[in-house]
Amino acid sequence: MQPHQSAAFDPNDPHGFAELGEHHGHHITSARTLVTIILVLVGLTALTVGASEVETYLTTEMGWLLPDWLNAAIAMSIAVVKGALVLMFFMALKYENPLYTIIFLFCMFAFALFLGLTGMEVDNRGHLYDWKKGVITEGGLGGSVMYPGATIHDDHAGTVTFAPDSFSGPLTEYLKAKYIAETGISEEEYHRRWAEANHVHDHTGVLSTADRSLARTGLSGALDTAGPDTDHGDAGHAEPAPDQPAGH
Amino acid sequence: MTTIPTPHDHGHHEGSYLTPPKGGFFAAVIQWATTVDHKKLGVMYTVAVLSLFMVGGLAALLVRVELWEPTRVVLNEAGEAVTTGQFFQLGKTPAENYTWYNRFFTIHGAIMVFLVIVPGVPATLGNFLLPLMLGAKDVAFPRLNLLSWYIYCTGALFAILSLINTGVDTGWTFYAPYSSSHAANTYNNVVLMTTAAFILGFSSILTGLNFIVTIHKLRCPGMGWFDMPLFVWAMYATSIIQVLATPVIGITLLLLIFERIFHVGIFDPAMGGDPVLFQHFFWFYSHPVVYVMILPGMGIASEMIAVHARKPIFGYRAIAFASLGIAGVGFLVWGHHMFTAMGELASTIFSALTFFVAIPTAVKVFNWIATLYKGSIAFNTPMLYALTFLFLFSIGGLTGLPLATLATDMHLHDSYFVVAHFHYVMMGGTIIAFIGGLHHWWPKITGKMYTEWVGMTGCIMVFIGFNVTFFTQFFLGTQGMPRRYASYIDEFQTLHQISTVGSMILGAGMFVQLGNFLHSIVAGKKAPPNPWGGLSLEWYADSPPSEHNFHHEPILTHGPYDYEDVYPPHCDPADFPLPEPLPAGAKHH
Amino acid sequence: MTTIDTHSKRQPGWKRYAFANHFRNAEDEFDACKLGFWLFLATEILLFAGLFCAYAMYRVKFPEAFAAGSHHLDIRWGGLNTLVLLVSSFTVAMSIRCAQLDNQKWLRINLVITILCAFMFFFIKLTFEYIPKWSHGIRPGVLYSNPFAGHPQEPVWWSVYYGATGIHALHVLIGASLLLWCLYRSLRYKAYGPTHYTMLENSGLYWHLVDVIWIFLFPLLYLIH
Amino acid sequence: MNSLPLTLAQDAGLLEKLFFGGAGASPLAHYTDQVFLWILYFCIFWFVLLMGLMFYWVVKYRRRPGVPPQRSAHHNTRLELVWTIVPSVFLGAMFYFGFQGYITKLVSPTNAEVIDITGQKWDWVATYKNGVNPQEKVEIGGNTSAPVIIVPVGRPVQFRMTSIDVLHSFWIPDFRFKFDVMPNRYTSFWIEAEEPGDHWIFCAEYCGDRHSEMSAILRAVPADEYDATLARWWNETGALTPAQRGQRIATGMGGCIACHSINGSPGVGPTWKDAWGVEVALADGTKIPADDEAAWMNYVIESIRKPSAQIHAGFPSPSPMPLYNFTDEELGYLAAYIKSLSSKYAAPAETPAETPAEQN
Repeated sequence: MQPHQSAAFDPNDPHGFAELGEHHGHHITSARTLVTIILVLVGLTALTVGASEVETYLTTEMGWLLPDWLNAAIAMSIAVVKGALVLMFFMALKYENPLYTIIFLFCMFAFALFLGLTGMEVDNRGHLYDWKKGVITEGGLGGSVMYPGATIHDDHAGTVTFAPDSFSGPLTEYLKAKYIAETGISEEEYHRRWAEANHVHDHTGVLSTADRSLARTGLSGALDTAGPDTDHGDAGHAEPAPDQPAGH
Repeated sequence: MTTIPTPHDHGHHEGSYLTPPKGGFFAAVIQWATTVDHKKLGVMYTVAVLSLFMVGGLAALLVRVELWEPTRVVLNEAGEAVTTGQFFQLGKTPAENYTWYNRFFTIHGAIMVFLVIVPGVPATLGNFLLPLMLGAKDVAFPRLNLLSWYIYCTGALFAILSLINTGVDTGWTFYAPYSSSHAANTYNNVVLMTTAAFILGFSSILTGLNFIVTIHKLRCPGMGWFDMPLFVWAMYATSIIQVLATPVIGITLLLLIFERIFHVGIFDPAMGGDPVLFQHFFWFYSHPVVYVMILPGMGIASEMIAVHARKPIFGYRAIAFASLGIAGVGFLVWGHHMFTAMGELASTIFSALTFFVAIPTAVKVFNWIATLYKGSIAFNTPMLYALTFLFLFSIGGLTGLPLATLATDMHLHDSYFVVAHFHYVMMGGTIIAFIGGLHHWWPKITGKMYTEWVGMTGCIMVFIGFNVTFFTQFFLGTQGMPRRYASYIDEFQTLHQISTVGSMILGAGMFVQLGNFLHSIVAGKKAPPNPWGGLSLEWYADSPPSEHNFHHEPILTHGPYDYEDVYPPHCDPADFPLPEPLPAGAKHH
Repeated sequence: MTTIDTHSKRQPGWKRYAFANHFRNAEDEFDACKLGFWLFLATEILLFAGLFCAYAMYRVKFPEAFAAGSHHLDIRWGGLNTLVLLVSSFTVAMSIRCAQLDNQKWLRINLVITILCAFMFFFIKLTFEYIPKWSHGIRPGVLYSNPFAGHPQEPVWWSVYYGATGIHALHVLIGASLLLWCLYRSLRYKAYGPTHYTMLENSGLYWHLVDVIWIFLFPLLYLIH
Repeated sequence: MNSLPLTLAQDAGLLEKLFFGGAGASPLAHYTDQVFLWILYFCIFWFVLLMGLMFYWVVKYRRRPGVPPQRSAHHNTRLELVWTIVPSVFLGAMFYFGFQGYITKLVSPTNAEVIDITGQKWDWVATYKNGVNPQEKVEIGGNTSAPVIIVPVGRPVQFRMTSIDVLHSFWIPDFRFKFDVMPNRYTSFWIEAEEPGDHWIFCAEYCGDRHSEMSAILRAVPADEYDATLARWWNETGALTPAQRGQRIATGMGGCIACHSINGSPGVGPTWKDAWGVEVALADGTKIPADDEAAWMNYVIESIRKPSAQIHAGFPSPSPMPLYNFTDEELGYLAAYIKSLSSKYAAPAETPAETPAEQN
């Protein structure tokens, strides 16, 4: 450590910010810029909604097979542009001390690491074992296991029960069975109401591109055996049944 | 150092920050409870952290004593179930004993991590010293600092409530789905304890944020980035981690609370969630936070070694950048807590990344030891603690290597080897440095000297007790003793008993130190402003410092470690002679 | 940040404002506050990072469930709320500009519009999204009780949805409260003007961040099938 | 897959004995020991070097009154580069050897014998290829009914593991390997025993109250004995009384006796000893009358199917008992077993001809 050069002391910059590139100052953004930005933002919002609608139209009405990622890629690209505009102009990162931009980028870097490394792990489990794709004999609750803790609160005062009995199979199966039992409707009537509730049009029989996607190896290979039947696009006119787990 | 008058200069008239206000006890309580003075807050944090350290330490001792004998249930001749292992059991029946054991190690872990080690150094010594070392009057946001203290108190309150309400038995890591649906009899307490950790996170964030701004904006005139003491660099790196990592634990614990109450299915496999995702969330914070724990300890060690060896620290920039490097790489390696749970690709990548964090750490140790070379090394309690730190932290760091190595970690993971390793780092590193730092700055904080021989005795007891306790556990771990076991097979009993004896010595050493501190407050000699001959700015202030730290705003004229060229302030130059000046034109380096 | 009365009370607040005595000057204090606030914004972003991460993981895991859940959301309300937040972001930027130019009247008008937008957002969210869904049994986790689930894992989607939008809505309320406080101080003390508008600027930054997060939540929740 | 880059030492050296208590039980365990010891030598070298320098300098340059410190360099770029780069090379080697050992233990040979392991609170349930469960129980530590899982010597064995409740971790210290056992997911690793012998199995991931009792014995037996034993168990379990079948379920895959003792000692759930046919008070105040056969059958079966429906007074509500998908037949066997434990219905009352249907 060298003895400090006291000559370097600048009373106008007592903390030596200049050497770091930090500077003071208040930038007054012009009204014209702000108005332009808000107009662009509104336009981009319309664009992203429009793109999504067009995509839905093409898949459901025209029957086009668009790649799964396209919809997400368009929506997220537009969102990134919008977010950048707000950050740069409304939040004035463009005009301010670059330190704030550095903080923001650091934060994005941490976010990217978090998402990236976690996703990398979650997406690459069990690629080593062929047997995981086979039939599982015992254990492996999967998402389809009933949850004994449906009675979710217990203390000395008493029990608050949100779903009355223990149920078997996934929660949604239980709810469906309960609904049919309570209303006494037929299976067909249930499916009709189901399609209505899920905004599924009779003449398409598809929900969206995601439904036609292959069954994914998700967080757990074990789930694959209980995965939904993803093939009902082929059923043509048929009413789509609610997805049934193959197991149990 | 020279000084310049400032618009708010208070001159020579004010008393020390410890001077009680007029109006008696009540006024003093009000003054301390509403203070925005970083020094008072630092002292209050110190009291709180040390008290909670005692609670956590007592829980640890209970855990160790319970492990003196393995718990057994056998049928006696009458066919009744009886418990063996009567030496000391936490509960009457075996089932109760297990339950209480699990609660006690959870109490120990949760208190030590969330309430003691994480806020430990930054909130106590950091709060007290950072503005002093920077030559500032206070931290950048004093009222935020006070808020942060009250948030800490609220968090501590929640944690204590959960303990009074029979405690939590999930372990401090709150792994789902055990914590979210299976934790026995502790329904409300898991929520209370996670809420406590959630709240404490905000205290941590606000302190870190405050320190970053203080370091950026409140360095005294003449102080460039590389004129800051290394403790400040360590605090800077720590604060970056606190700000960037803590929010993630916030959302994790929030989701865990939702999971616990509503079973939302994000971490609970019964609803389709993924328990390993919880571990990712958890360790994304909790691994970087390991560096929140150790970096300040490293900073303290740098200060103590330089002052007591009277040497410019070797490789100042290397240590400063190593602090930032550790903070950065610390974000890349959380997966090494999950080698036994992750996919193969991820384990491999995380293992490789983990080795990178060893490099800056090793560089620091080399630099500290090189600093001793040709020094003038004082032999007193802080220096003894610094050497203890180097010894224990080296063991802690080196035993991290087999844990980063995949093949060996698959054996050692979740065993006593891990327990021993992180105690060597967390306790042998952070806590030892913290206690050493308390001795080092005790004269500055309280204006009183502690008793030197008692301090040395305590340090030696702690050193011996610590090694007996935890070195044994390396052998336990490699031989197959899993952690968090209330009972064990008979083969491990001898080692467990040695470890328990060690923990008693360790505990006794801690009480010796505590007694020494208390004694010094009551009957200690008055401390001079600069008992060790330190050069950083806090030694220019009075002991204890005046209310606004310095009587005039300081201007820095020398680096913090120019021991070869500058006589320390407030000292007799004859006591701290300088080496021959360099011949004209000779270069320093 | 301590306000010190060094001048006559008859002057507007922003002219009376000095600076806390541990800073060298008001400019330094302004920079410090803003730097601190940006650090705070970074923590906010990382708080939401957890939710975005959960969203990403479970979209990969249960794409059909997410598509089915997304179907229940109405793009019209989501889009309207996006516009509401964008406009409010614009007005708060304008109000800061007015503070810089000492245009007290338009400062307040812009603030009022912003706050109205905040409550409109919240109103729309509550009336047209949360309440109808909740009453139809479309709830997070084990509370889910709608018999017409599109996928066995649809409750997980609703957990993510309620988690993300709920915490965002909480931020909307916090932001609106901050702006209300600014409005109060502006009306009462004329607290903001060319040399001092730290509080307003930081509240504005907070509000923009709430907007940016919604800009990402909107396509993630409503648009991606 | 099984080729290893290091030569294997067969005998345990001093350090290996000190740390591991003996040599590992398989070639891969020897490999792990070697990697560990090499890292240990590396650590000892650096530790002795650093601490030696530290103590030497602390003594040599101790402070003497009036003697100033000597000037020395404040940094030395070349030295700093050396002590950064040289250890890094060793760290790279550690990573490589560690990775080798890890991936070799994970990727099992295709001819491996598969044994299913199900972790549950607080028991390991093993199921062999032919569907039988280990039939022998021993006492390990506080666990009086730890299963003995037999494996063949000289044949690779792959464990296919999952859990039905919380996280566990299947650790066989002598084979120097563990892997977490998780609900909703299968994990695996493989071992190959070198010679016959017993080895501990522990749960290494905290899983609740009796975590420390979740142990088992891994018994390596000669391969022909292994095959014979599996066949014998299969034959034995093929001709059993309902009570015996029930016992097999309760002690085997059901794991009931982890919580319900059969000797009257207290447990998580009610003991089964002398339970059947004795009046029981329920938490809601009602009683199950003694000697009412139908009421008892209903009570027991409902308690298994819906553990929280009828809570035995004095036990936690809702019941912490996991849900099992027993068939009606299996439920009958279990009921028969519980009944057989009651001294009121001593052996004569229990005829082999009794079937679950008749009990109902």
